[in-house]
Amino acid sequence: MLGIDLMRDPAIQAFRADVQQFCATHLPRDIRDKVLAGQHLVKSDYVRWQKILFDKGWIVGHWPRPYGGQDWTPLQRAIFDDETSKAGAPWLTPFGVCYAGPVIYTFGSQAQKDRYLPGIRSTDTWWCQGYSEPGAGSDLANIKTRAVRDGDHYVVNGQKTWTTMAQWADMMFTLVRTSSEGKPQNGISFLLIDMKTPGVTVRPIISIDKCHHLNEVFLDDVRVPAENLVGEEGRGWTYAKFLLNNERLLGAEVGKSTRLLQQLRRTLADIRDGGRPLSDDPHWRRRLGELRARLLALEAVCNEYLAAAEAGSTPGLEVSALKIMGSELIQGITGAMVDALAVKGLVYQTEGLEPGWQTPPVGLPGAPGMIREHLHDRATTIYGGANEIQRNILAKAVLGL
Amino acid sequence: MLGIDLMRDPAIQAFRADVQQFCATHLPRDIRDKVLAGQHLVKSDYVRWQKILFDKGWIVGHWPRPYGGQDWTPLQRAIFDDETSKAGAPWLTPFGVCYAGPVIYTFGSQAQKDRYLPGIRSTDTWWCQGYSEPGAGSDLANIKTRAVRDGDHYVVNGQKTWTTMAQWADMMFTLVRTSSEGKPQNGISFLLIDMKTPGVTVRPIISIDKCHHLNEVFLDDVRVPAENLVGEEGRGWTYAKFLLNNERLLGAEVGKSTRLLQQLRRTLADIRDGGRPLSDDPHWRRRLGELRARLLALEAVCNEYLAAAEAGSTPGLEVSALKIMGSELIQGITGAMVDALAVKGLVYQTEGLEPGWQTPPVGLPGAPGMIREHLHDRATTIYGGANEIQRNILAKAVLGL
Amino acid sequence: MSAFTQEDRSLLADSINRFVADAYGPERRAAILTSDEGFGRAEWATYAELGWLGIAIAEAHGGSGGGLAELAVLMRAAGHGLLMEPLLPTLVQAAGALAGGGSAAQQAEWLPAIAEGRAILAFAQDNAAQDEAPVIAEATGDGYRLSGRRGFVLYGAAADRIIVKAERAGQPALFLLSPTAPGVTLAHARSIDDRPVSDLTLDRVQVAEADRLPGGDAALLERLNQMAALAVCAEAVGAMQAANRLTLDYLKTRTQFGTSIGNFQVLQHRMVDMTLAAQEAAAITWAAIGAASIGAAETLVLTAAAKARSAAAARLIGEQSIQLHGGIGMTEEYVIGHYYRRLMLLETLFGGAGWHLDRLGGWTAAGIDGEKA
Amino acid sequence: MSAFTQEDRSLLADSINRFVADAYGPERRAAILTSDEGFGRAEWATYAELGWLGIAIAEAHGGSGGGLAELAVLMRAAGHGLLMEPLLPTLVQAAGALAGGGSAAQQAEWLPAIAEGRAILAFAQDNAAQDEAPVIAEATGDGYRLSGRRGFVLYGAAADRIIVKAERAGQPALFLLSPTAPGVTLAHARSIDDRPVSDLTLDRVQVAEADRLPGGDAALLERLNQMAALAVCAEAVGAMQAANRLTLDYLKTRTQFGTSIGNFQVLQHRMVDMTLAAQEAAAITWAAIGAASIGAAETLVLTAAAKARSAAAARLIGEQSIQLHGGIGMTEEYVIGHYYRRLMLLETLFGGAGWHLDRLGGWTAAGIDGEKA
Repeated sequence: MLGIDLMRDPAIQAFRADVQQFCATHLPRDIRDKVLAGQHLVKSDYVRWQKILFDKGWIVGHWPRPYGGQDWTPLQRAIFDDETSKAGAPWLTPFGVCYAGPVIYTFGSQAQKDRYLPGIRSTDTWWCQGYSEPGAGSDLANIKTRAVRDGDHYVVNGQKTWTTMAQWADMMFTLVRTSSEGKPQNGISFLLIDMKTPGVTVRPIISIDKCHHLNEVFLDDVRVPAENLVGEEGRGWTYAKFLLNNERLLGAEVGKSTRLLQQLRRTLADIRDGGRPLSDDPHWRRRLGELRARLLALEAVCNEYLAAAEAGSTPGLEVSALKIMGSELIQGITGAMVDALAVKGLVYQTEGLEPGWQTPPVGLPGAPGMIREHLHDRATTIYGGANEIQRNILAKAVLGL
Repeated sequence: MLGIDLMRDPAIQAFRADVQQFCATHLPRDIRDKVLAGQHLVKSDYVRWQKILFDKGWIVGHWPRPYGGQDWTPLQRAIFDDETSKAGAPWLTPFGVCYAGPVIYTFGSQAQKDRYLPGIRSTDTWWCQGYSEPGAGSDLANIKTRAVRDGDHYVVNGQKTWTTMAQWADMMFTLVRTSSEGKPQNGISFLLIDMKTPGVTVRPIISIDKCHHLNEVFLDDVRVPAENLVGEEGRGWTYAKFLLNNERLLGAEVGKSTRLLQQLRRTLADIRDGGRPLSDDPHWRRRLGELRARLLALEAVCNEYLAAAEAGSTPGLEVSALKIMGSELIQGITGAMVDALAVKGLVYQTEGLEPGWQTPPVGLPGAPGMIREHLHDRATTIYGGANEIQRNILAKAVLGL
Repeated sequence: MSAFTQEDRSLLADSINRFVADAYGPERRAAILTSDEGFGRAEWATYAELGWLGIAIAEAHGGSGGGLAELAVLMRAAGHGLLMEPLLPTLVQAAGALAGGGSAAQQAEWLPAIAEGRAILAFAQDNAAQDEAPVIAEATGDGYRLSGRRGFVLYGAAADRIIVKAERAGQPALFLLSPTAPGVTLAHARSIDDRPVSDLTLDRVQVAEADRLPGGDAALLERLNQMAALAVCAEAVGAMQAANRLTLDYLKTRTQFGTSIGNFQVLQHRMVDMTLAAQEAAAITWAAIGAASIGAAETLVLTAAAKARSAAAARLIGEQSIQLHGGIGMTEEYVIGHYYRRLMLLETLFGGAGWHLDRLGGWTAAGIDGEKA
Repeated sequence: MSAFTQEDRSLLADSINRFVADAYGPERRAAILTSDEGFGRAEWATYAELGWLGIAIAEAHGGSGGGLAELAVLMRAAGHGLLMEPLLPTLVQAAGALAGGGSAAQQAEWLPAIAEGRAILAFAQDNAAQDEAPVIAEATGDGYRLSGRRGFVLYGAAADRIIVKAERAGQPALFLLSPTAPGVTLAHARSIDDRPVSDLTLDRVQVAEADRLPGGDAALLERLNQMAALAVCAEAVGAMQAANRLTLDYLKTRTQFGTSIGNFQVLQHRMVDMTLAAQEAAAITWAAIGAASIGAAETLVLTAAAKARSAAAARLIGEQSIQLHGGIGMTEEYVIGHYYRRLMLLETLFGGAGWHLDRLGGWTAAGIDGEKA
């Protein structure tokens, strides 16, 4: 079935309408307003929304029923993701429900399932991801953080970096090196670390948008119970790749781009140059058309992949294609936003990112949120495997070069 | 001295004015009209113009005085090249006066100088360049054409390709392999071959513009007198690199781009869409501005290099930078031309390339010449070392990567 | 709705691809290019026999009752194989105009003739969507007198009839015109991709009322242009996929500097971008065709996006497939340059990227952006 | 003509670069960024001592008699070292306005004060070159009453005087305004590159005739904007060269997959393109400044080209220097993001690329394209 036909399936349309309706009635307005304005969200904002989804049974809709999920297909999951994004819901922080949870219920022990899955579902436990290291960014197989077995504990030493929201985290799942024999990938294990363990230090990294999303996590003689090893020693790389595949159809971020494009459209209508709104200018009009065309095309590509996935096909390489197209489109949209703002001068009043803030803004209303989004999104072509790496993967795996 | 100041030097301005004046009075109008219309030139067109320049003493102005030149500086030579191009003069076919001549007077024997230089100066001998081979395009060091010494002759076997204007040539200078020992570059020699020698076969290559510029040259047991070896055996690669350096400041083709941009400007004024000339359309206006800005910037870069050359500096790597910028600009301009024509439909009436042709055209007047130019100029980023190779060279030699 | 299933379309695609591989090779194609007519009469007869020419013609008129989706399968194969025959004007434009706006008599006369390969029809309107030099149809007692000029009439030289867009009482109208009628002058040439193309001049040409398409109004023309734009996108997708395939093969086999040039990372990434571009163009093209086939509201928006994105992809792939081939890509003997020229033409037909982006941008700015729900 | 030789300018450049290397390192700069004023008062005093602030002020007013070429040397160094001080509004715009259009009394009061570092001046006009929300200057008995709003007044918070562009009897005029005058409101924030910037509101502010710049007409404004655009180009050239240097060093030292990332061909070619872009921007900027310095006819055309090309280069280099650095490039602690934000701002000041290209394209279309001879 073609993607476009699949989208017309009545059951699919009904599901989409359900999600839209739920967002319209249950997404707290204060949270939505912050998201749409690009303002700072605090931990409790995320938790509040995720608990609302938990109550509805949707936060882990993509999990299997035995673990509390709804057995959503990739298509349902994509629709859920897109529609919540479009509605202005916060980012569904994936570290628990998308990463730690599936690894634990797929590869973990019964004790691990019993202990961790409830807190993941309810967002009572906040997770973060300890993968990257200063010397292992694109080259993740090169991780150096060592975990040495000492009785019924591992003693962990090393440093993780770019750890998103670690400042709020109760738990971190990590890739650690348990062996330096053989291929680098084979010495890596998957270990769960309680952030309150002595020896764990979190240091903030302020990014170029002046915000604190990222952290360094230092691990100095951290004693982790051996029972926190997930699956087998030396199989951590396999579990990490399983996750990657699991997430393969979400990288396009169609929902986010849709929301940002709406924001761009409003911005072009609001900003005047020479007395007329920018959206009347032929160059802006063409640029808006170009971005819209790219978004429609990206959506069409996603739909084809989703249709293939519904038909049971798992080529597994869409993740790279969608990551490239999706991230470059987001940068195209946020780049257009700041170009529009620039007509009046690029004022970056970071106080404007705080929701309580009341003073009339200097510069254009809404500018801080858009500038923050633009600066932050320079990272979309870097994180999760830089786009250069994604192109290497496609050249090798798809083109056979 | 800054390039822009140098250009204001009265002696330089006077020289430029001389060239312009000479073109205005001595460039035959029929030849100029063909060039400006992008029509086919025949051999006699080139010869006629080159003889006019010979009579003026300018065809080898850049040669040293002892060989009949005028000791032009690189700046004078660049001005001469630019202004003749702008005036609509034919391409100054470089194979004799720029390539064969300088190699012969620099590295050749007295007998070779006596024999070949007069015909080169007067264009009574037409030369072509036998460098590329089917397996040695970008990788020129890989040439396979073998010259085996046999008494007082070399016996040459192999195949040359992309040989421009070989169909008109009396002589070909070639790179041939005289040894397969050591580094591939060290086994290459520089040999002059009379095209009338038995065993030389020229086969036309029609290019995508439907024209015959290029040829394959087959060499089957061609017996070349040993006295036709220039310089030393095994030093051919050095001579070829000497030539490259010699030509290093002309690769930008500022004159040609200037002429093409004028043609684009006229075309945009002539073609109407929705009743108004394309040059009134904001998108076309911006695109024209963009091309003009690139041309002005390229000219400024050239002027800086020329000022450095006048001051005695020879960094030697400009050739790659100017080749990249110049070729990509030419493609930008000719691409805009066909996009303008496309508004009315891309009719490629190749009969319109023949100057005698009188029938009213199908499609837009002037279209065949512009389409031919566009198609032909797809090669500018390929020939003379593809732009990818030029970027490799710059990465290594300038950036130290 | 089409009488074809998705499986039928796959079978159709297979059969066309097989024909191209078996019977439309480089030698045959070269012979067709240098022939007087510039396309294959024998091939046209074969297409009729194989049922392709009636694929989107109603069963009542001797066709098999398909629609745009089936035409798109055919056009994609035409792009893949660089077919030279007049599929676009005859099957998409003329048959579309007759089916959508022709009288019963016109349909009965011409649709079976098209399906059976007995008639070739051309279509004459401005290339750009805005009609700045209209042909004027002046009413006479029993018909019309047509005067004016039309450029870029594809396959005008071979046409049994030319459907001409004209202005009648300030409104667009369509007329079936015999190219041999008094006052009709055709000047012939070739398009950049070697197709026969003509300038058409009408000097007080007498046309009967019976030769006007009664339903040939502005709405039909908009629909026809949309169909034709999507057919062209499908043809471009086929050409891009073929050009990418050739270029990838070349990267794997050509060696320089002692290695296959496909080992150079810069060329790898460029080939990746070409592949993604073709994939994107294909996806949005099929989405738009799917919407158009059921008359969905978002067809307009999707068509503009499809034409714009396939034009952008065509430019990238056309230019870079020559660049990656190097010198050999510049030769007329090798086929990649033919793909380049075909893609150049397809880019421009029925509105270039800019024209469609301007429309799409206008809709988006106005909030009419075909957003689902 | 400038009192400086090319050699003088080299010496000046050396001295500035030495200062930046010695005294404007990351720690000092971080302290300045978090200070209340957002720039270094101590540094400003040093610049005065070193003679930089008077570099383009006439000797009669305590300067050293240079011009745009010398300012450009200073601005390039400011870009290279990411200086935070108000060089652009005080030295280029305000001093330029006073020298070109001020009364003898205004010049005598303010030019020496600028040269000696005693006064900081800001300049308030629309950022975009078209003035859509003019400040209106209504004549009163002995002066004017100014009302209106101006956005994006760089260093408005620190200014001893703000030169305000206003409309007087339908013509542009310039006024020296005290920020403490009744009716003046300034709202402060930071620009994207951390500079202090203010919105200025004027509510029936009384200004004396003596505070109007008698020569502050449209021609002067055009010349000032041109000078300022070129000063900004020079600053961007410095920032681009520094960003390229940092990025190249990073490519050589960062290892991944067991090799220096500078060995990857894709990154090599991108670094080449960044280098060529900076080279092109520098060449056209110096050419335009050379032309402007002698008042040559082609200054207009060259300035538009310089601003457009340096904007294009700034975007490529800014974005790609973050991309090539990867994660570290996204951190506020590392300096490359500061170059990115500085370049973002410089791109937009005194007309973005589009605005200049539209002008240039218009001149080219009209045949007024500054073609020499």
